[in-house]
Amino acid sequence: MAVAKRPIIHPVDKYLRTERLPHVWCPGCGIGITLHAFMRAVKELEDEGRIDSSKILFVSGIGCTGRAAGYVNFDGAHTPHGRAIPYAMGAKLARPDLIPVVFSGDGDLVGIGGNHFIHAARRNMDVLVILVNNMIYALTGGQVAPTTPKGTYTTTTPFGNPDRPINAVKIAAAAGANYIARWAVTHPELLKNSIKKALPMEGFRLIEVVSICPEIFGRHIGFRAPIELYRRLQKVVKIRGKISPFEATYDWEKEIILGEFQVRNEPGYTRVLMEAFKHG
Amino acid sequence: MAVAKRPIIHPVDKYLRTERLPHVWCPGCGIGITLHAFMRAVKELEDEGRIDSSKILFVSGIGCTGRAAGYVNFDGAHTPHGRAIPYAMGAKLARPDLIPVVFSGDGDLVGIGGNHFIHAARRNMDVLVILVNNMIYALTGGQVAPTTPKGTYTTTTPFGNPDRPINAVKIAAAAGANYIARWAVTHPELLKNSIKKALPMEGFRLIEVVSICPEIFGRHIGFRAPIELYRRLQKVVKIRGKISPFEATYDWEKEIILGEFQVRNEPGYTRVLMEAFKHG
Amino acid sequence: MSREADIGFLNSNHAAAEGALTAGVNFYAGYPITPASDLFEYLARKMPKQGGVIIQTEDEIAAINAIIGASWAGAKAMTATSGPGFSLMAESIGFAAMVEAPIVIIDDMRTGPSTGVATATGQGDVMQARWLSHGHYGIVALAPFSAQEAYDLTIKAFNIAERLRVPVVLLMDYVLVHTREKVRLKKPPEVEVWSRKKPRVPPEEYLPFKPDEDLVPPMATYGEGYRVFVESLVHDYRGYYVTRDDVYEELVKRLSDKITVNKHIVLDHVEYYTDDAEILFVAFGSTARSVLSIVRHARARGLKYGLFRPISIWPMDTDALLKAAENARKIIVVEMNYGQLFLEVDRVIKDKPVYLAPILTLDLPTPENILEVCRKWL
Amino acid sequence: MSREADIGFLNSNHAAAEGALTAGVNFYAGYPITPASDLFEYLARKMPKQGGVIIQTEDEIAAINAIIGASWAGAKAMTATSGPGFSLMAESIGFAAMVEAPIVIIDDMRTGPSTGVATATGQGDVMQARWLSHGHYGIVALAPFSAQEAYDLTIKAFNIAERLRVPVVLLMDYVLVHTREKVRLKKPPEVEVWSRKKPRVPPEEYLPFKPDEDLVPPMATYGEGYRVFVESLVHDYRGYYVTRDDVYEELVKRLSDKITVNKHIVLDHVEYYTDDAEILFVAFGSTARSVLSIVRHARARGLKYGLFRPISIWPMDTDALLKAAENARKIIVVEMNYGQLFLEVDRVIKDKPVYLAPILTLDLPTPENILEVCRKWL
Amino acid sequence: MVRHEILIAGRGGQGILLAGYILGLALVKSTDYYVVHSEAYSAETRGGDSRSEIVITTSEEEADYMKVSKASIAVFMYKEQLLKYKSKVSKDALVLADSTYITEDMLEKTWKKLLVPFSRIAEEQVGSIRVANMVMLGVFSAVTGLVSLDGLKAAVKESVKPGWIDINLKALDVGYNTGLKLKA
Amino acid sequence: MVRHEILIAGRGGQGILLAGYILGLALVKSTDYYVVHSEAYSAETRGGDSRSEIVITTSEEEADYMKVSKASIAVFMYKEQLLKYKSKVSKDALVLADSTYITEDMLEKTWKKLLVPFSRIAEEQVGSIRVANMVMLGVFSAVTGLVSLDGLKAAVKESVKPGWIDINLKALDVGYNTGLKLKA
Amino acid sequence: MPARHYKITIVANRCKECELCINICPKKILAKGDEYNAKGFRFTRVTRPEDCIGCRLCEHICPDFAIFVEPSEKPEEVIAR
Amino acid sequence: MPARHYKITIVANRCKECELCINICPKKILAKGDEYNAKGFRFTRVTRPEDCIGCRLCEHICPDFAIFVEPSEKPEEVIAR
Ligand SMILES: Cc1ncc(C[n+]2csc(CCOP(=O)(O)OP(=O)(O)O)c2C)c(N)n1
Ligand SMILES: Cc1ncc(C[n+]2csc(CCOP(=O)(O)OP(=O)(O)O)c2C)c(N)n1
Ligand code: SF4
Ligand code: SF4
Ligand code: SF4
Ligand code: SF4
Ligand code: SF4
Ligand code: SF4
Ligand SMILES: [Mg+2]
Ligand SMILES: [Mg+2]
Repeated sequence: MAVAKRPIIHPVDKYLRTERLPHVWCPGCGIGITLHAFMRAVKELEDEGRIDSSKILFVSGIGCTGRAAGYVNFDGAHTPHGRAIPYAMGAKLARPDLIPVVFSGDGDLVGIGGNHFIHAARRNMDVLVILVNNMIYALTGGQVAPTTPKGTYTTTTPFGNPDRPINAVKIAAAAGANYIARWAVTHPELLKNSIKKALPMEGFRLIEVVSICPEIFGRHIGFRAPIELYRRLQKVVKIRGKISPFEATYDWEKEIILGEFQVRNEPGYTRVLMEAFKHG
Repeated sequence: MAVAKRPIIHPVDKYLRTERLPHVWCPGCGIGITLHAFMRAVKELEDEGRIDSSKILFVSGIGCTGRAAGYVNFDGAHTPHGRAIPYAMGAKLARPDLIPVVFSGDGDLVGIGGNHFIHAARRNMDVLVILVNNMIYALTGGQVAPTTPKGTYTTTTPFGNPDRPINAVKIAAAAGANYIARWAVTHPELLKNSIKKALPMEGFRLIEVVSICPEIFGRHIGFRAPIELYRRLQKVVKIRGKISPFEATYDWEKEIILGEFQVRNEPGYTRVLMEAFKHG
Repeated sequence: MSREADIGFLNSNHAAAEGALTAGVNFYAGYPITPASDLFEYLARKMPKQGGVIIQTEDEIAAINAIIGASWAGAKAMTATSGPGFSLMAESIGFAAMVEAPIVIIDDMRTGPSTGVATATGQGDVMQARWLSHGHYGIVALAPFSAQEAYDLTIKAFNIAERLRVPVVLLMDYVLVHTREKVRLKKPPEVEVWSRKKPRVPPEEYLPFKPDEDLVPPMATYGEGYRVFVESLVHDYRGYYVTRDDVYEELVKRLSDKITVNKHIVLDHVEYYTDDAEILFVAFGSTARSVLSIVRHARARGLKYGLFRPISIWPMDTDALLKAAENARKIIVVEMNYGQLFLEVDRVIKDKPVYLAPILTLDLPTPENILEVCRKWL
Repeated sequence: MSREADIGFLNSNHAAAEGALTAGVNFYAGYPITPASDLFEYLARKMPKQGGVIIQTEDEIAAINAIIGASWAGAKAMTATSGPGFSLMAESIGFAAMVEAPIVIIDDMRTGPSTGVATATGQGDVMQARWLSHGHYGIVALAPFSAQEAYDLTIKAFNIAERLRVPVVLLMDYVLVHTREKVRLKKPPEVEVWSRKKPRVPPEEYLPFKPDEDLVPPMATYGEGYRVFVESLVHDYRGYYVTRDDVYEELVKRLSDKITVNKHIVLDHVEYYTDDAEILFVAFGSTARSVLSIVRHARARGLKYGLFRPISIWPMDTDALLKAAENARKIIVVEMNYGQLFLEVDRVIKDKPVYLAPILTLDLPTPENILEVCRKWL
Repeated sequence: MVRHEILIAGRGGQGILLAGYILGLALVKSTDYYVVHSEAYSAETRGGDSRSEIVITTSEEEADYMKVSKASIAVFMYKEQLLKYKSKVSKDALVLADSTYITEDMLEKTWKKLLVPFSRIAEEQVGSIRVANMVMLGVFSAVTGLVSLDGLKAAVKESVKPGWIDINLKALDVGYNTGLKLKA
Repeated sequence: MVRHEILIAGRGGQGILLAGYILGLALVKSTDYYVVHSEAYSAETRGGDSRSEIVITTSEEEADYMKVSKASIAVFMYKEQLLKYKSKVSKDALVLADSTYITEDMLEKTWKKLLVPFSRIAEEQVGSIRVANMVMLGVFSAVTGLVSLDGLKAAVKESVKPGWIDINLKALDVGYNTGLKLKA
Repeated sequence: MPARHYKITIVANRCKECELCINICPKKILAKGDEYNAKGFRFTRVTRPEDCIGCRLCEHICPDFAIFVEPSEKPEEVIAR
Repeated sequence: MPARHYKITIVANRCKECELCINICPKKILAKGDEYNAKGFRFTRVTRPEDCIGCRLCEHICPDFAIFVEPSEKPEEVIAR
């Protein structure tokens, strides 16, 4: 098998395995918007000489979002469902010059993978987690996610979701993350800026991205066209400056607060560990 | 094998499988103090006609604390490490008249079992979780726990624990528990009262009990005699009324705040689910 | 019930779900995974209306533990998953075996290993179904080859689980669960529905792990005053942890032996043209249908081919296999993996060659696909 | 190095830890569990001083994934656990096999199933070691029977993992890891230490999953410009997900075949008095030592007993076994479970009876314990 | 002994799976045939391939191999899938093709061909292109006689969402009448 | 061919495992014997049984069965364990017993018996009952000659925490001298 | 600096006809195309490139890396494949 | 109500000599015993039952269900096994 040539057209193409495009995501899927913002952040950082993209380790779990790892032209992995964080942690600790990014879905990261999420945050593990929250288990066809609004009819909750949705921002804060923000695909530029800020930091950084899944979640709630769901999302998100992560409401019916909720600079786990070992 | 007779001497003996006493716990172990408080709470509630102890389901995971399930004369189970909560959930939902109590260790509940913990809290699952926090993996001989104070020398952190400890109260609050309190074995009467209050409630209830493990944790930090560790604990705990769970500091060097941090009455998951199904 | 009403046009997921309902399932906990989600979703619509409880948990580990807890609370409990989720259940399937909780686990096999191909078929979990958990314990695995069998065997799975107090695995595959067929739904008394034995003595006299003669102990239910303690450690008849050789040996042997001594309610297989077969194929699940096609066409051409199709995979009816193989010159095991059922067949058949025909296609192999691999032995 | 300095008095956990250090381990992630914690603790004191990284994770699933990630980041990575933790690793051991990450997993077997007896011994994870994950993949398992072998075989385990890019399991048991013995520690060149093949082409030309003739692809390291993508789905030479039959078949066969074609670096066993043995015992691990005692005492009395002790359990050297069994009238497999290694021996030996001697004691069986079970065949 | 192998192929969104299901259900409920309907789709690329394979036999045993090896009847609703799957169709098969997207020259000479603009008919005569599948089934019923129009209608009523039943029934009628005319 | 099986038993806290380890280490480092030391304790009841089993052979092969089947030398530090494990001791074994807790009548007639108040000596002559195990090893060395006093001392230095080395060495000396006197 | 113009590039084979760019463009100059790409989607076209203000909202919203906007000498639409 | 006395019961075979009760008693009337129980622990004894104020701190702190206090006609120590 010969190595395929990789067409370069779009400004971020050099960071993409373009020979694999178009990607699998449905028309209007917010994962693409999020990944795009990430690419632009990396490009700007590298153009500014602030990052070396050959050190980026881009790890995903399983899900629609998880497919991202296969499209980006970084070192990376498509790990078992829910396990992206420990995989990235192992790689980072074994090779501290890596810049680990975990890019995965809500079900993957705070559903099945929730325990790794809180413990990585607790340790202040050096990883930027980009949580693409489309409020549903999309790849598997529309089952309830931990982020699904209460009452929603999904394929596994045909009588309405009885669970209250998780607020990943609060959980990360309770566990002790260094950086916590929530954005939405309605604000790709703010999202990119946030990624630009968080990527070079150390410690645990969470950026939750409220996304749109027109194909499945949109269908469930009756907003099938991408732009309809997009407008619906626009209506509910509010940007708020300087509020505590514990006040960052996540309520699809009332409001979903966007913003940067925590910016700390506690030393990252890798450094702490190496220090401890040095004095050992 | 004949059914052994069960000697009844002590006031709470009718709730104990007394033929198995003395239990395995070391002299001065705080698990016994905690279990004792639980027993007294049950006794008082049953004496007051507020509870039927034959409906209690007492589930533990694996650990020193986990052994509790084998001593109590209730329905119960000693489940795989970390899985007490989902086991109890299954039983409760299958048989809603049960009163599930999960009594287990810090490693079991917020180490390996952390994801079940946050999701049960998020669903407001009907279970009273008594988390016996001895700040160590005791049964396995003294490895670092998620609750171990930073810097502590343990068998797996011979150069000092690099991790920041988890604050289970904050995590439970971020996830949405109905009732949240933290007590310590230094205050068995307050602990008992809290259990008495929480046991008949619905939804997810967490009572964290800061315990003493003189045999292992005490040895690690140089407080080997039960009373020494007990006095050390007395020094650091402070009872505070009416503060937010997010302010309930957990810091072995500075202060560990005790108290009741959240008392809500949101409907329990069993009821919510049954309602949803009824209208389905 | 009219003729129409009891005929369904169902895939094997739906058929298994209907089988579970017929068997009296009233608790389901699961986590979505292709291709098992479909079964979950089918039951999610039906169970609540019949008073059952069905929930989606945070992962498969929670699901399996929830059904074990529910089982002890008196429910007929089940879950369904596929390879990755089945693997996650490994530890707690051993727990279920140890505490003798009747549960049914459906494993819709897809292409592995690891994430593999979620939307393609495979039969790679055969050995896993028997051996995925640590330590030694007994387990039953059944494999249907049609939607009708998915229905019938799910009922059988519940019956075995309840009667022997063992976890029972139903091994289905991606092709079966994406194929609809005519299914005749049944009702008692046409179909037998069993429930676990309950204690026949008052709580004071009850020893929860003391077996009857059939090696199966009667099972109390939580909340009914028996104050029963379910212990994952090695335990005596009371359920108490003891570290005595005799107790351990008796317990661990019993966990396996209760299946052996009651094998008449477990063993199951079908033979096609085996009487005088010179070439005996062994195959199961959807693959067996392609093999059956080969055999039928061969017979039409006068070739003495036969097929032995195990339905109970663990344990397999090895006596019947030996008998079916009596006249055969060669045995060919056809399976969609790289040699698993083959190992057991090869072990049992001592006196003639046993060949493995591994079929590693993503879709159901055609008879031609299979013949291509087998040609060298025919 | 003085004679004293390179002699240790170590249990098999410590010996394995020393073996790992000799082999160059520089990443360890683990979760405490009896009786494996001891190994972790030993390394926790030693590794940081030698520039290695060792961490305790929130569970075994995190541990196994961390070592796979570390392995791809260039580390020689390992973990150690016991049954319950091993079970939890099931899914991700298949992942390691699929993405061909060299890793070593030590399973200190204790009494099972489920929580069993944490402080007692067993050999119940033999089949599990081979089959715990879904789908079909290859894996290697080695079983030492002394501290010296624990040391030597851990080095071998790393070498196999690195050379074949497979997960390698070291099956030890509770008795071994609680018993100290004289161990001679070695250094290169006395002992061979291998590392994975690295790419021999620049990043633009590198195909991360294109095998060499030995079926093993060279392995890039994260962070060195190869921009390598590690895919748990079925993938082509680039690591890209494709759903083509030919790609799937080639990949899945290769994951197993690379062990078979390189079996000369894997297969290992020891024979005792097999030349003219009429009764051939097969046993491994600490149990084999008790059996060896039987055999030696029998020989002293003129009885023609022999012992075949597999060291590589998966794959086992079946040719050697057949040869060793040539003169035997009977084969007796002695193991501390209810029949696991037995199944493989029984499969391989076609022409004479193979008996299972299941030893279900909590402590190491004495020769007398074993003889008692075997008496009927002697 | 009878074994009909029917292949219906098109692209995602054309209702190929539903058509197969309705056909299968109608056969199961209104005939004595044994029926196997397998679905195949590339979950990977939404809007990609979609395939229904239906095997019809007189007895369960005969339905051994569950899929289509050589279709005796084939329906192609889109050109890409025609090209992809035509090798699965036997030389002398009856082939229905949606002439909205497929031209005669794309079809094999040896086939018994029937080109009908299912999609255009659905759009123009029934009011929605989404029921092209039902137009096709109506034609299928009239042309093959394997299943009755009533059988198909009963199956639609049993399985289609209430709001969609009428238009589907109408499409069946339109297709059936078109089919009758073609046969005549 | 030589195979010595040594059993040391007592209750948790008496340093049984350490005694076995020091003895084994000393043998490994200062002799050519092959040595196997296995630990056994009831993790369940802290302060319960504790047992060291040491097998000494001239070659590795001879150390096949790793544990003690019939001890040729046994040491009992507490009465409960004496009663529990005396069946593991051969008829003609050399048996050392801590006479602080054990009286002669508890011992088998056939044994070569040596009653020494290890614990009392440790408390009174060394200053801590916790080094009774080392007093015992000193006696053991003097009486059996299997291992030298220097070998034991080197082993103690290699493995005991710095602050504890001196008192352990002293205990060894005291024990050794006691042993010499008994032998004389 | 003189007022600039913009070149809008459509990577035709990547576009999935989601219409987000069309809806988001403040100048409403993007429209659904007539031509089908390799995957059967009618890729976006630019109606009045000269009205483009270079805000790049279209570029940033595009989930498919299928449209981008660059300053240019003259207003321009480019179709790349 | 007249001043009451208390009966203090020690369940001898359960006591593990942890001394928590001894330390916690505000009246300092509990002490380490001399007698060994079945497990080899010297169980707690009561030195001056008449000084007991019935606060039950000893009972509640005991991890072993080995001591309890009841109102009684006369001050009393009871050893149960
Ligand atoms: C262990 C395991 N369980 C279940 C699955 C099936 N599965 C694949 S993706 C997924 C959830 C996807 O949801 P999310 O993480 O939110 O990603 P999305 O598809 O919504 O982007 C599930 C349950 C799996 N692959 N592995
Ligand atoms: C899957 C699994 N991993 C590890 C273990 C070993 N193990 C038993 S208890 C325990 C931790 C105990 O700590 P904690 O929950 O805090 O209880 P404690 O003993 O401190 O009361 C561990 C790791 C196990 N039994 N199962
Ligand atoms: S299903 Fe939803 S999340 Fe998945 S690709 Fe389609 S739109 Fe995106
Ligand atoms: S080890 Fe610690 S927690 Fe365990 S019983 Fe002893 S004192 Fe209690
Ligand atoms: S850059 Fe702005 S104005 Fe120009 S086409 Fe894009 S969205 Fe419209
Ligand atoms: S946003 Fe991108 S994919 Fe969507 S229509 Fe515009 S160019 Fe096409
Ligand atoms: S009740 Fe109070 S005063 Fe009386 S013995 Fe107990 S602690 Fe002391
Ligand atoms: S607190 Fe209980 S166990 Fe401890 S000394 Fe007092 S009576 Fe004994
Ligand atoms: Mg999602
Ligand atoms: Mg603990």
